[in-house]
Amino acid sequence: MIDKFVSTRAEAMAGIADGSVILLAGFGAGTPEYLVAGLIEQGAKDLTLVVNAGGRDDGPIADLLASGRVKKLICSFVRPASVAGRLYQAGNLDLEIVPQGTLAERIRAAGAGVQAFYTPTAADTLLAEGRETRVIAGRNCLLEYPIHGDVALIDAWEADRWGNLTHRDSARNYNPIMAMAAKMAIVQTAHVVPLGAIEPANVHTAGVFVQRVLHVPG
Amino acid sequence: MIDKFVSTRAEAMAGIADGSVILLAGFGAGTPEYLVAGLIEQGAKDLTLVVNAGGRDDGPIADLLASGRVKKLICSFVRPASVAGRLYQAGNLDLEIVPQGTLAERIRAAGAGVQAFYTPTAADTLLAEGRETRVIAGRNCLLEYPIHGDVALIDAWEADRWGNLTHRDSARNYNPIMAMAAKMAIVQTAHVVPLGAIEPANVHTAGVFVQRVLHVPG
Amino acid sequence: MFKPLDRNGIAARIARDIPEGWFVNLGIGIPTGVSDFVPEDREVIFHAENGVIGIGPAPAPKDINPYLVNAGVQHITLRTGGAFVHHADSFAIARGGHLDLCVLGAFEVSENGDIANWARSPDEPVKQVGGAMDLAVGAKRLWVAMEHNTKGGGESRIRRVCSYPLTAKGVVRRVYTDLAVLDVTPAGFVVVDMVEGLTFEALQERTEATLIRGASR
Amino acid sequence: MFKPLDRNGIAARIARDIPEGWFVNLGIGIPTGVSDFVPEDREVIFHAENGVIGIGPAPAPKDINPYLVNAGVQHITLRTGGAFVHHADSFAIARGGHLDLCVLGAFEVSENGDIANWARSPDEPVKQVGGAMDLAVGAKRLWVAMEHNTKGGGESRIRRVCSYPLTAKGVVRRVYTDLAVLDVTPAGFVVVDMVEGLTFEALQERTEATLIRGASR
Repeated sequence: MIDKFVSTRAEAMAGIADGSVILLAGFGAGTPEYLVAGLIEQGAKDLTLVVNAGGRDDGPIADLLASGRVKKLICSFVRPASVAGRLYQAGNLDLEIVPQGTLAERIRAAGAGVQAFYTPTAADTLLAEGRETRVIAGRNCLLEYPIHGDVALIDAWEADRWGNLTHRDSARNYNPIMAMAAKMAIVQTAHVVPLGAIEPANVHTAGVFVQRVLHVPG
Repeated sequence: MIDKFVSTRAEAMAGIADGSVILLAGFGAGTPEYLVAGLIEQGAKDLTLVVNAGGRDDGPIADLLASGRVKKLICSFVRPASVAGRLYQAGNLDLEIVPQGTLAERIRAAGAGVQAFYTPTAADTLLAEGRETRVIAGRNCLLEYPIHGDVALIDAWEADRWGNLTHRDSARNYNPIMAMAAKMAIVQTAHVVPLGAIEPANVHTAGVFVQRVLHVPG
Repeated sequence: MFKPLDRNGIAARIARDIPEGWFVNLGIGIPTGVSDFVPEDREVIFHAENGVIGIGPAPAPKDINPYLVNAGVQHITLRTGGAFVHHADSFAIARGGHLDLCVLGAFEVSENGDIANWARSPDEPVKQVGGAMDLAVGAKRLWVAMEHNTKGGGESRIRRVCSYPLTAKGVVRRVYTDLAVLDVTPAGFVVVDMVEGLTFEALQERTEATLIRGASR
Repeated sequence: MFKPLDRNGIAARIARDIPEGWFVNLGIGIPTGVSDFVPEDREVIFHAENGVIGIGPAPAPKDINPYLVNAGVQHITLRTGGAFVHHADSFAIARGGHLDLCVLGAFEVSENGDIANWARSPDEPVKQVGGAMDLAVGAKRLWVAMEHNTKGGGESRIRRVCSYPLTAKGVVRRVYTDLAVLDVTPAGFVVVDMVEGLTFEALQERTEATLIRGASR
């Protein structure tokens, strides 16, 4: 019987290696905060963190950055007055700024087996400096590569033992695409439901993309 | 008040120009057959038809091809013994064969604003002859371009007046991505539901991708 | 004598020009206020980058749903008929040309439609890009909402050429400022509208780029 | 004396090697039969290109659901826990490396793992590609199920080099034929298993490529 549930946070985070690329979902809502605390506890270091934004002075992203375990941050923006902003300006954090839609598309590309794609986003900006561009159908485009994760930290509203998930309201955001893009998608779910309880037509993230699920009642 | 419903098939098909690219959804299930009959009736010619496969000797795709209105067929396979196979062998139909996953991804790319992408699919095959390839991360890849539609013919199970849709079971297939990829997505729906009746988290094709809806009770 | 519009005034002026049925994304700053000025019975569908289609009015404090925020991470409601999608699908809407309109704030707009809205200098240590570059190139039409002149020096934000790093090239269709509404045309900025009491000459005085009189002026 | 496996025999042999928990796509032909030989209590999740995850057994005629077909357009059922996705998401599963296994039929397989399964000649007037090229390059592992020799001439389908147009290069991990199970290794085809009564020498005689004895032979 397939059963992707694990019973402890330590079990959920087991085996994350130093140097891993961590995809962290969430955008105001839908951040798996309990798993982020677990990652800090687990102790893997030299991580590359991929997340929508660099966070503020507190909260899970700030905590993870402040733990000193993150070597490189890939995100769409960083506030100068934030843990991330200060670490970067002090030379203690590598930073790759990616337009938010390109970030989402690069993550989706990793999940979908797309090896690279051209987008007009950022093609005529500073972010294109020194990079490969190409005019397609009259528009200047920038070549972008997929962002693969070793681990994705995922938030869900409901999960079954096959790892089928639903996400609540706008807490969906990066969760489905980050689960797709990582070798190991680790989920914290508010609710556990029996197999078949989620309508087959309304599964938001299919179990094929999920490796471990931890029940974290809300 | 936004209301995307039209009341007749003629109204649904109005304005389709000669030379249009028509995206026709469906794969065993989910083909909007009533709209295909409407397209034949409407009379637009020199069409490019984009569809999963070339069909057989009868059915909506065969009817459309037999009408003589299709100049070019883009699909993933054609049976030699079919209307499409015979038209092609007689020199009366242009044919572009695209691997099925690449076809789906090219359609999705058109809807998502991706200007081109690299895929390993078909890179080392006859289909790559004379085309641009590139080795990415050690894999030989083929450059593929989006397939934009002027019109998409879409099947739905439920629709509301904003054009939000659900699709039933495996009748979903190409419907959501073809709606995204066309300037004018025309939908035939089995059921009309009030706005709000489809759960916001479980809309399969959002109204932003839909232009006209015709109620065709099943 | 004339009175510049305040930020709400600019937002209200923009709202007047948005017809029923449009799908619209509103950037942070002045644009966010636009939705407040669209009458409830005019169905305009607002989109947020984080996957919300059909944003409704802000909730009363007691009705806050922690799972429902906009791209500025403010609590919102969902309109009847709204939908949720994931982040890549949400940006497919933005980048795939499905938004009838995006309204962004900006530092500067140039007469060929360039927009600069994410950095005041190429050397800024920390870049704050967000989703503006995606929206700017992807929406069917881009309008900019901003003050006509900078606060301190009173320098013109309506430029022959942008001096700040670009967000995107040649994409702005129209600019709404506290003084005027300007269309970006192949010939340059055309004045569509001005606040009452302002003359074309006085507007030109406050504008670095050369203005063109609109049909009604 | 030995008895070649029939098509069901090949399918059953493959089913033995599929562990619980794998996500599997089965091609048309012999592979389609594999699911019939996976015991019901072993949870293997079958995927179809048209967006079905978790295919169940064929329905009784009275239970046919016209909205539910597989990639061969046969009526199917959905297992409890199954899900539907659209075509691009379905091929994201196939192309993005999420299938533990794909089993395809083929005309030929070569010792470096090339597969030819879609055309018997480069000049075939009408091409029948379907989803095989996507599955062949995308799945974590590709197994092939086919007869060891051609029907008429008895020519070997296990080749040094494929003579038919390729579906994909260097992707086959293992071949199941009516005579043997062969692993594709950097050194060439290794014999993992043979039908009872068949000798290595007799198998080599029926095979164009040079075979290597497996550990147990």
